[in-house]
Amino acid sequence: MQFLSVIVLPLLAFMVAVLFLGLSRKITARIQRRYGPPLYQPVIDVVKLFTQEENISHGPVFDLGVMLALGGSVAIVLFIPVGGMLGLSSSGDLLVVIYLMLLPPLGMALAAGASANPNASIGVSRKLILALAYEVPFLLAILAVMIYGKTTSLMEATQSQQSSVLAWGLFRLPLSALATFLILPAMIGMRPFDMVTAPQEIASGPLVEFGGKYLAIASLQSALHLYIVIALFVNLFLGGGANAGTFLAKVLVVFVAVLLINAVYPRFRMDQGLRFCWKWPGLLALVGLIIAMVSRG
Amino acid sequence: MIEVEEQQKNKIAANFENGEVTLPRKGRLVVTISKESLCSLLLFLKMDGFEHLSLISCVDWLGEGELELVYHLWSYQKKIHAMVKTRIDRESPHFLSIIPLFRHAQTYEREIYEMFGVRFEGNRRLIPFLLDNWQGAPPMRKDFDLRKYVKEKFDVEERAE
Amino acid sequence: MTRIDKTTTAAEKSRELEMFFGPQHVGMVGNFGIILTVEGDTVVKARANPGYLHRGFEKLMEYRTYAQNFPLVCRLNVMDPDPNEALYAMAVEDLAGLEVPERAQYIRTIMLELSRMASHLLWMWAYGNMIGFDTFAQWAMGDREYIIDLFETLTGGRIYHTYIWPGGVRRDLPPGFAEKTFEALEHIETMLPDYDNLFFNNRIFADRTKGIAVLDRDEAVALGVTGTNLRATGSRTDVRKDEPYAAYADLDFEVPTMEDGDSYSRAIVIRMEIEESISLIRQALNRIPDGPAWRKTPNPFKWNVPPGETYVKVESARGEAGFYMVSDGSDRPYRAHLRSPSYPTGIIVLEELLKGASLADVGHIMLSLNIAAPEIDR
Amino acid sequence: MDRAQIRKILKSPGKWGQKYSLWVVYFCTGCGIIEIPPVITSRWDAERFGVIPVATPRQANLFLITGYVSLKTLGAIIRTYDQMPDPKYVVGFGSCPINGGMYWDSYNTIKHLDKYIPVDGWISGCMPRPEAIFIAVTHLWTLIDKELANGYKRYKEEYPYYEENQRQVLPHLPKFTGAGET
Repeated sequence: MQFLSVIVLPLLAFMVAVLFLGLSRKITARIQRRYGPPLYQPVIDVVKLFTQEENISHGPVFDLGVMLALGGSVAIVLFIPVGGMLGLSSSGDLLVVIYLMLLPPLGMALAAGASANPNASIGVSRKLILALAYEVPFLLAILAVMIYGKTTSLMEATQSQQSSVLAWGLFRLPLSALATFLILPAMIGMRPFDMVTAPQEIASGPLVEFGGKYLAIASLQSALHLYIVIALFVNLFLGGGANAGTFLAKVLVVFVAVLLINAVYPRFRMDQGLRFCWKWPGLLALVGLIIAMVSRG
Repeated sequence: MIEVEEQQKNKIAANFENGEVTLPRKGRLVVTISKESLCSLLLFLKMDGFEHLSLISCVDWLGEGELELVYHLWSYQKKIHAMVKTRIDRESPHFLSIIPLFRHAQTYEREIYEMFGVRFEGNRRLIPFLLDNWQGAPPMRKDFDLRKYVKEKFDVEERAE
Repeated sequence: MTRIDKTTTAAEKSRELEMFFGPQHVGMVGNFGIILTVEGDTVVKARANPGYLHRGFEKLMEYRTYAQNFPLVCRLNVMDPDPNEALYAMAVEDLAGLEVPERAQYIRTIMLELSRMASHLLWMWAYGNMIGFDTFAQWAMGDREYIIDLFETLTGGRIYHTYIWPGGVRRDLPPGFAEKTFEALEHIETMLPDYDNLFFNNRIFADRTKGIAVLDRDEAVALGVTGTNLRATGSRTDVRKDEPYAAYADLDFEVPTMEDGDSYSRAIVIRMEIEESISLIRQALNRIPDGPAWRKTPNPFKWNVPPGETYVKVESARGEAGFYMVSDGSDRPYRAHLRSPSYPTGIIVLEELLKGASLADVGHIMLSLNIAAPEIDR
Repeated sequence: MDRAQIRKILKSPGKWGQKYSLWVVYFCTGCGIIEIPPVITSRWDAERFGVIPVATPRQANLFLITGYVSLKTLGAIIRTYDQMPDPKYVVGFGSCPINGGMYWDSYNTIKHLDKYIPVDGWISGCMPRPEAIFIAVTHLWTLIDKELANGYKRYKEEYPYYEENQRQVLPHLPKFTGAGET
């Protein structure tokens, strides 16, 4: 069973991720009073990107960096339980996930650095600063979950919430859940925190020199990342899911909520984003952590 | 009706003897002056409320062998538009820059330098502006034959005018 | 001491990046370029790089007859074409001594205000895009289509109209135009509160733009700034009030101003002008007199305008647009020179304001000045 | 999608992708750019056709030359075109790229765009209406299906011709502008 889920989980994640891309374009279009592209438009895009030929090469580091990012994301997917499917998750996997989540940005940073474009290097520095901004509340919130559940296993943290709705992390640790929800756009890179890829400022930032199959891999990776972040949120605070169906339904709800925020806010400047992340989610997560520590003695 | 304009005319005439002032219509004032006293007239006008420099134009009078510089000033209080005109030599045209009086004259002078070849002393930014690697005569001069140039440069077919 | 200074400057130099902001850049509106010297996230130096749209307008006008110039002049500025038509028509009328019928003056006013609104809504699209607010941008662009449809009803063209003609306008208002205009205005008016809630009252918008790129009144005048940018510094100047043309002398309107002169004030002034334009068009449509909409002009093939020179000006969406024309009595203009409002703001003011700005703000500073590249390059 | 269509897609997925996913370079080359915002926004919504604007030429495969092309812009256009990955398509928008249009005797705009870069299709008019862009897009689909939109191949094969023309109007162009420039 576990062997099978190692194959099924990444496939499922890819499918959901591509569906998310299509859905996000369709929903955004409807908010903007447009009809929008067909739901399978991302598939067409990715197919097209894979068949395009670049006329130049950016060197081996560029190729490796992109693969590292995608590989890192696939590795994280294996550790995230979807309903009953557990993948590789075992005790201590929450720590593994936290560390693995550093891999994709690192890979993108390597590739963007190798592309030698000033826009890309500014984008990478913004990405790192933004990571600094959201890592603090995120780690505090995860610490609260770990202390409250007395576990470092994502699987156990999820399963302990499945007894009833009130057992969800959202109701047990409301402040930590709120803090994590507030930084979700920053982790995904959606507005108001899309300054990393801001096309109007730095011409899509790290992706500026990406074309053809590199862009295809990069967009798949970013879609996977979107799925990972939301799935992690669902697992930590919304009780995961008894089966894959309920789990994916919850993921979809959170995704649409993030998308609506994306549609009605402009973009922060870098320093404002940093200040916001540390001020509100940071404070909430800290208080949440203290509450968790007090309630568990 | 045009009292303010008349007052202004008398004021200029009293201070600048070689200036020839006309009032073509309401709100317009045209001063023709020699190039030596132009800068002092501009300073005088600026002190007198004409603080907005709208435009600097240049007109190429080919038959007379002269280039005419036209400075357009506007006074927000008096609501008068003054055109100060002077003529300079067409062969090796050069004139004083008025950047100390109006800072944004820099751009207009840059354009006139590029389009008419007038060198403004004191403007340090006479670098290519609108044209890219232009070779040949300044294009806005009257002796620049547009259609001949276009035919040679772009190989276009003969076309009825 | 000198040696230490040298090393620091060398070290600083090595951290500076030269970036080309445009012409191929999403943050760029129009074909324009800025060469930025960036250190970290801060702009150290900015140089405007115009000329991508230069097509030698003034030279072309000298080679065309007065009638042939009409289709040309509206193409001076694609975002706001009608003020240029009005300028040229007014200059020719001034030189040739043509009288314009009262009805034509009113139709011109309606046309110019519609053009201003279309330009401002396009600006809202660009500004929303720049600050990362696609929803707002898309809505504004969708509403601009209502005005474009009015243009199409009136003139047959969506973008270029060639409508304002010397001696009047090209044709009278078509039947049902007033009703259609009132409907469109009502729609846009009902949308304005939505825009306010969505964008202009948005906390992030205010945070990002307040106190950015401040220009005070004296400096603005010294740099030749006009129009909305000057009104955002508290100066109540408007060519429509100072030197009324068309039918503006007969209509009541306020000139909206803001005090601070920053990016936020400039945006709010543009927002308020839309309301003012709506009221102006309503008044003009209600008070429009009967009579002819044009006066007969001489045979355009043999139209020799008397010699002379003139400078006319109108308030375009961006500020004072002026037209200097010299005629030598032949059938073509001897010299035509356009004063475009974007000319000072796009070059020297932009360079000043970008100094020390954050890289993230470059786009919206440029847009808050409402620069139109085709006007600069001509 | 019916069965015949699916069979066609499976036979050549690349063609399917290239047809229905045309990404346009965001480059305002002339006044025609004024009709691009309506086309990509709520009234016409080009995203239905898979047409979206993208930030950099590396990601794009369709280049709309919107309006007149001045000499300075031509240099930027050539550079942008070289950066786009294959296959790439160029559509001239408006009268000016076709024959100079209104600016047929201007000293600073080029008259025939296809002398400098290969063009796959034209949209005539000044301004063309937004619908014309959709007609052009659907027409381009037909061309891609029949493998007639091969301007990028022509550019590689007849590069000396294009280079000579480019050099005639832009003598200062850097030497290696063809495929391979980084």
